Amino acid sequence: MAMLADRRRMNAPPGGTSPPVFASLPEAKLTKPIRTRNPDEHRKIFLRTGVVPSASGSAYYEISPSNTPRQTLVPSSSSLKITCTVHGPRPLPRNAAFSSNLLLTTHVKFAPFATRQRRGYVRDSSERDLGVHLETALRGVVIGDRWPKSGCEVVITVLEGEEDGWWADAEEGGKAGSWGMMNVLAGCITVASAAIADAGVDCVDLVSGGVAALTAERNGEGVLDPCPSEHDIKAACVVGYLQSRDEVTEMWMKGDAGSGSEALIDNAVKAAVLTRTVLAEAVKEATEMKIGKTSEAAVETTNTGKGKTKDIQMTG
Amino acid sequence: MANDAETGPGLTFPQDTFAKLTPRPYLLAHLKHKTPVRPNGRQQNEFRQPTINTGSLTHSNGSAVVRVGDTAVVCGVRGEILLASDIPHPPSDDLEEQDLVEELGLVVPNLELSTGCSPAHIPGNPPTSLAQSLSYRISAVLHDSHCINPDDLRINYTEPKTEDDLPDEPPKEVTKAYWTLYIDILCLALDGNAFDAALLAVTAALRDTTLPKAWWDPDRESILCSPVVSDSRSLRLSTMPVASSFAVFSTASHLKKREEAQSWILADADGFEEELCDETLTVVLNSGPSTGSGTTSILKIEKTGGTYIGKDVTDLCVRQASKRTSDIKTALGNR
Amino acid sequence: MSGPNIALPGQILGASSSNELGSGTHLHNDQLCASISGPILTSKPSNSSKTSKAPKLSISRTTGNLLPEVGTTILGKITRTNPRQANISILALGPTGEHVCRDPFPAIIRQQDIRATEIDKVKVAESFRVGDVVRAVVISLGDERSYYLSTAKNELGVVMAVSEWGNQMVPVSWREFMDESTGAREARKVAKPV
Amino acid sequence: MAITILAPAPAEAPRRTYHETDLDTYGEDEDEMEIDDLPSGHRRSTQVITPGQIVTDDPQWMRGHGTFAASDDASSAIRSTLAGTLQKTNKLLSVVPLRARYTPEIGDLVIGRIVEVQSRRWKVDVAAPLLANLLLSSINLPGGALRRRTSVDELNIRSFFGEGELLVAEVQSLFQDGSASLHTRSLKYGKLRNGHFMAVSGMGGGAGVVRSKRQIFTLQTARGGEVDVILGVNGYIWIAKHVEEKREEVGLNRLEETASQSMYSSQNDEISSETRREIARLAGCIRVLAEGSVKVEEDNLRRAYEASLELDEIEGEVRYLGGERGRNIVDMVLGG
Amino acid sequence: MAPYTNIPLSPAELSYLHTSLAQDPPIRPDGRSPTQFRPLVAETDILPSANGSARICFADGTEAVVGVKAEVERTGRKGGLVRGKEDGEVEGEERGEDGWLDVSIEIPGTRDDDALPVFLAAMLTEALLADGELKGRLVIGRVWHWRLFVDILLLSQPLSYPLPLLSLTTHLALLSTRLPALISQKDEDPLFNDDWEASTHLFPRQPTTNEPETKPPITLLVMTVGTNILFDPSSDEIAVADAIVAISATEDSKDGGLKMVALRTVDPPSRLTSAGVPTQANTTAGGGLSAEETLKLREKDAGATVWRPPRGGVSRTVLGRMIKKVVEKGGVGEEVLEGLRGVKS
Repeated sequence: MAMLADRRRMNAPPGGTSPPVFASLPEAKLTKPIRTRNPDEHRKIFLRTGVVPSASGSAYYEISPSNTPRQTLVPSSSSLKITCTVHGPRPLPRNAAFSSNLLLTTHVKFAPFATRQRRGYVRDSSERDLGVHLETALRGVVIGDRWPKSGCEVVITVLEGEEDGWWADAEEGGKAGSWGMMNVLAGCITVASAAIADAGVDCVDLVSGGVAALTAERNGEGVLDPCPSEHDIKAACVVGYLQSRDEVTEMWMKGDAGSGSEALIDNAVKAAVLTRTVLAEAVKEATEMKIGKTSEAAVETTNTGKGKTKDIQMTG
Repeated sequence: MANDAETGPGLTFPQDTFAKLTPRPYLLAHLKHKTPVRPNGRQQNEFRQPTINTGSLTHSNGSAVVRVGDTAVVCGVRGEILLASDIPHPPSDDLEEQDLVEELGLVVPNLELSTGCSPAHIPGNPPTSLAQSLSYRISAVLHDSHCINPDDLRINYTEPKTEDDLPDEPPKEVTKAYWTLYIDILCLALDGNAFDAALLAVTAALRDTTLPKAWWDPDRESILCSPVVSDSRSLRLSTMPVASSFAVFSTASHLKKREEAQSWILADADGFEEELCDETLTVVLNSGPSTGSGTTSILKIEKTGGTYIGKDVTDLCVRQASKRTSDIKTALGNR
Repeated sequence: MSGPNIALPGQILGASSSNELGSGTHLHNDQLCASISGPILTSKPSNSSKTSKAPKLSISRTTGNLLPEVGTTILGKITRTNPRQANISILALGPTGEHVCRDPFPAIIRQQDIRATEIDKVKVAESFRVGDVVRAVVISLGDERSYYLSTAKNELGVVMAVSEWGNQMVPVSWREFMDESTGAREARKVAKPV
Repeated sequence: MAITILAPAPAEAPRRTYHETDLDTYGEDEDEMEIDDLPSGHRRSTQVITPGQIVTDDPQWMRGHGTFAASDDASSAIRSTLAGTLQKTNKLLSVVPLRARYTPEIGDLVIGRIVEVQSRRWKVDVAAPLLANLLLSSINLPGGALRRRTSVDELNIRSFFGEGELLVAEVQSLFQDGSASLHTRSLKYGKLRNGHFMAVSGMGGGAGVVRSKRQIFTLQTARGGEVDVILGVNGYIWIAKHVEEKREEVGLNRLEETASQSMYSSQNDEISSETRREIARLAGCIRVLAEGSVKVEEDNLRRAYEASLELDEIEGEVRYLGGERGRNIVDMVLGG
Repeated sequence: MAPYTNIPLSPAELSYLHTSLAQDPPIRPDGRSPTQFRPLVAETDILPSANGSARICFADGTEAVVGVKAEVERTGRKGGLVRGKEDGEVEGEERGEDGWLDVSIEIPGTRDDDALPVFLAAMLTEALLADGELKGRLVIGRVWHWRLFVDILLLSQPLSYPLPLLSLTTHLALLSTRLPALISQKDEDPLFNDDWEASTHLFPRQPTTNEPETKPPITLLVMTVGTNILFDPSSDEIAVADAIVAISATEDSKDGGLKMVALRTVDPPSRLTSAGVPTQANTTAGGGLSAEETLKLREKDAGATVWRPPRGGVSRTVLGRMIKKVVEKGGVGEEVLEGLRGVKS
């Protein structure tokens, strides 16, 4: 696809390029992946805070692909890799009006290599939409009135995004449903909550994301944390869930759930409860590390403080 | 002067506070110390040791994550297909084979800083001039080093014999398409010297790149690829460019005579040092792809600002860069 | 590390009736809850305060204070002066700048807030110069841009200054700094050493 | 039924308010303006003039607001710059726009909303083209008139009025550019609380609030006790529970103290459901008056309120005063 | 009307509104009942050059126009996998693609890429695509398909959250949309009958009654204050909402009732309002409390006497009740659809 020439970036060759089209070869043995986890089991999540030292808060979130051996160049099941940095609370820009609350803004961007279809550098509407969802999830959590006159930017880069379906199915019906976005949103909520906690911004609770789906293959029975390539999803729901208050700050549900919508919401909450344990663990660990560091640093300053003083005086 | 230590309560500030309030004197005090050591604990000519991880991105043909101190860079290489018939101005026949990659624009590197990697780079804005210049410099290094072999990027097709052909003429092979490599570099955390880290990530990702087997399907009139891993082949890098950057910290000011000014060369400056340095030097050395192979040549010397770096200093820097290059190659060779 | 008891945001710390609200906590449904992650600190009620008999629970902020508040002592650098006020960038919070700000907060010191006495005679130009490091206290959140600061106390004012010749100076009186290499004296609102 | 959907109807002819009926004879003849017959003063013709239209070429008239003289016309011709009605003041002809922003005049009682807090003054939205100013020195400070304005007040400026807060004030003076300077130095002015805000169009054209005998009055409602209504000349309206000032109980010195305690408070008093319902009813009455192109002023509002109660008795209680019920109320108000 | 529409309400107003709406039954500022919509004027088929169109306006002057245009497009293939002949290409029902529906929203005073229009467009799109029926109807053959452009224009400044208005207008416009009848064979270059009378409705109708057999979904905005659930909130009401949810529902072909096809929470603007200061902590009278004491006082007050922006989210029970109110038999959703049935062109 020919992109509009952007003089501030290196551009594709003028002829335009297209992603490779794969032939279905007998030796490739293309089989749709099958879910091996239990319906109420979440994929393993890796979450760590404090990965970007120059930011006020940061976190990294990863779900590795479930099946290991790879025979095809295109992965059958996708993985999720998200980094989040939080900048703030910091002074508002010069032209901003007075605000008695913390102004929280979110920004979600996929890396160009995050999905099977290469993405551009300018945010598209689905990325903006994700940003709005995330903002809704987070604004209810931070205690904004404790941070007058300040802003806080939550920046998310999706390094690897969940697929919307199995790639070999994709030619039929195109990318239907964009179910992968829902997993990405749940990841964004969790990773942002960790990064905000890392930045030390007051929150009423940790907020964790959870996804559940109704699939065609299991009649009526829902699955937690659906991996879109393994299912034929009929309806799905994401929640941003505050466990200690039993409240939902963000919910996004779509598809034909019929009468099962309530069960679907409950399942999404269950998934969020599972993610929360990982989230709480990561935040706690990071806090313990920080306490260790500050007490060490305190000892160090008292020792070296005088020495440094001399150094400075020598320059006079 | 000893009693001055007691004159101000301000003088018992924690180190971080000192660095923030009076950054220049703080750095100067460290460098003038009897045993000079930089605030980050490094020696003057000491580079940060990189850690390199390759192949972690599933949707890329090749990828690398490079961490140099608190600077972290991810690079993904993605191959897409450029049909020869789509090229508006086909290259002329007398084009040097090695210039083909540049002429057709088959390598498209872009570096993105607006990822929230530092408070100064908040997304939502067009690329800063720093990001633009880094993309351009990386592109220039890739083209000038001719590290990518154009043959690796060709998708050829042997045309079947037609009746018009002379019977003893060999089958005609034509290039139906080219692979175009999109090299997307994201800076995830920035603490100075983005260029060295970015170029390292690019070379590591290119070394990791495999392209699927591709052929021209005359029925569909399009290129098809094989999804089988064993059919794919790696990109062979003919050379390997490695960048080593230096910054100059100087006490020169308009209040002082030039002779009184003192200057220090700092290898691989971090974010704090970069803020205080106006003069920089980057040496890009080009050598054979593996450890100890081929001769090392100077591909580029880039210098900006200031007047301190002269012939001797350049010489010194090149020597340090040479040592750095072999270190990097060892680090890369291990994977 | 057998470290202290760490609370996470949202964690219930106890009934609000039996615990006093401290920093880093909030109330929800009559429960005192943590709002940041960090070690729980319990302080006994002080005898002087009649209102609170319950122990005060607070969460210690591992990141340090993040924003200047009214009453916070700050360290900053003068960026501009005019006859009415001095502009200053807040760079660190706390009397010795324990917490370094990632981004500078803009602030001003009005002419009448420089000294406590003889306010009418104070001149901004004889109190601050661009580049001076100043200790001051926040007296108002101010307008949409600047915090308002005051140096009208003995221990507040310029703590570090560079002379016209670019040399570090030392304070020699409550109103003067001296460049020791040239012997020149310059007027400042000097912070009294503590 | 949750939803009422109406078929589109052609725009209704503007309704004439009852005291204008005696003007019906003017402007019947579309082509000719009967300027001479138009009474002087605040009466207007009912005929609409459009921009560029020649109002008159009789040289006896002077050009007023909303008119201009085109260079290629005869020197005496006066053209309109607006869509509006003609108003004559002695020999001065001006065109009053059908719909316009409020133009402040000295002495107007207005309701404003704080847009911006500066170091010594506030910028206030009063529905005028430009923001009005309210100086720190133009407000009543707690502690009475004797209290000195210190620099401490400047630091605390936001605790008097913050962004978004509402106040009732008087236009004290006008600047060159037409923007207003306000003051609240009277006990009847100041911060607004205990009620509901709504905006209709103000002085300047169209239906809405007009200058009248009283802009502030108290209404005895059927079930909700006394309710204060403040009709800002700029079209901003405040309807609030009437709070009795406790004058008798405190001495002269204490009076200032109690006044100051609540003067800049944003804390509402206890307001019963009945009062809230009556406030909503009054708001509904004002809305139907405005939508029915009837002037919003004390008499009309009282009449509309009575009408709404009457209709409740006849047709059963309906809380939402829109659509059919609204038109009935307007008819009853106009019917006198 | 006000020139500065984005100034927040004062804490006293917010507090008054919130307590009024939290009463049982709620007292809405304009006297409506919790489920009552503002009356609106609606008509369809107003744009002769579009395949379908509608217009709705409120009494306060808010007005929306929707035009639906259909274009023929060649079905393309992007990347992915091609199945060889040996696999035996599946000759089955062609499924439509999400990308064939193009919803764009224009709101005065916002840019195309601002959050509001992007969010609204995404919400309307996903409701329309939820059951897959609409996009299935866009298939002409293996090679050709219809591409549907739904252009939604808000003609006035948004005085309140414009979602219900836009959704209802879109619903009417799609209901009135017709596609020309196909003359050519399935996979040939398409050729159409230019007789408008022969065209078919995008949402097929019963030949006898001319009643639509299926209908596009509607999206309703529902908000809560305390335990009360309010429909079609005005901007004043939204300003104090504890939670706002947009719920899309459509007729269930199975039992004739309604089913939910999409739900999204909307960030309530109340979270960005400024809190009031309790009289006790007001510093204007001199003296006053320290910053810490004021904070404590506000925290303890928790919005009881003065306004405080709501914290946290909404409970699952309340969410469940909101969904139920929309989709239940005889619920608000059915009433709205019933009301829209009467709209004439």
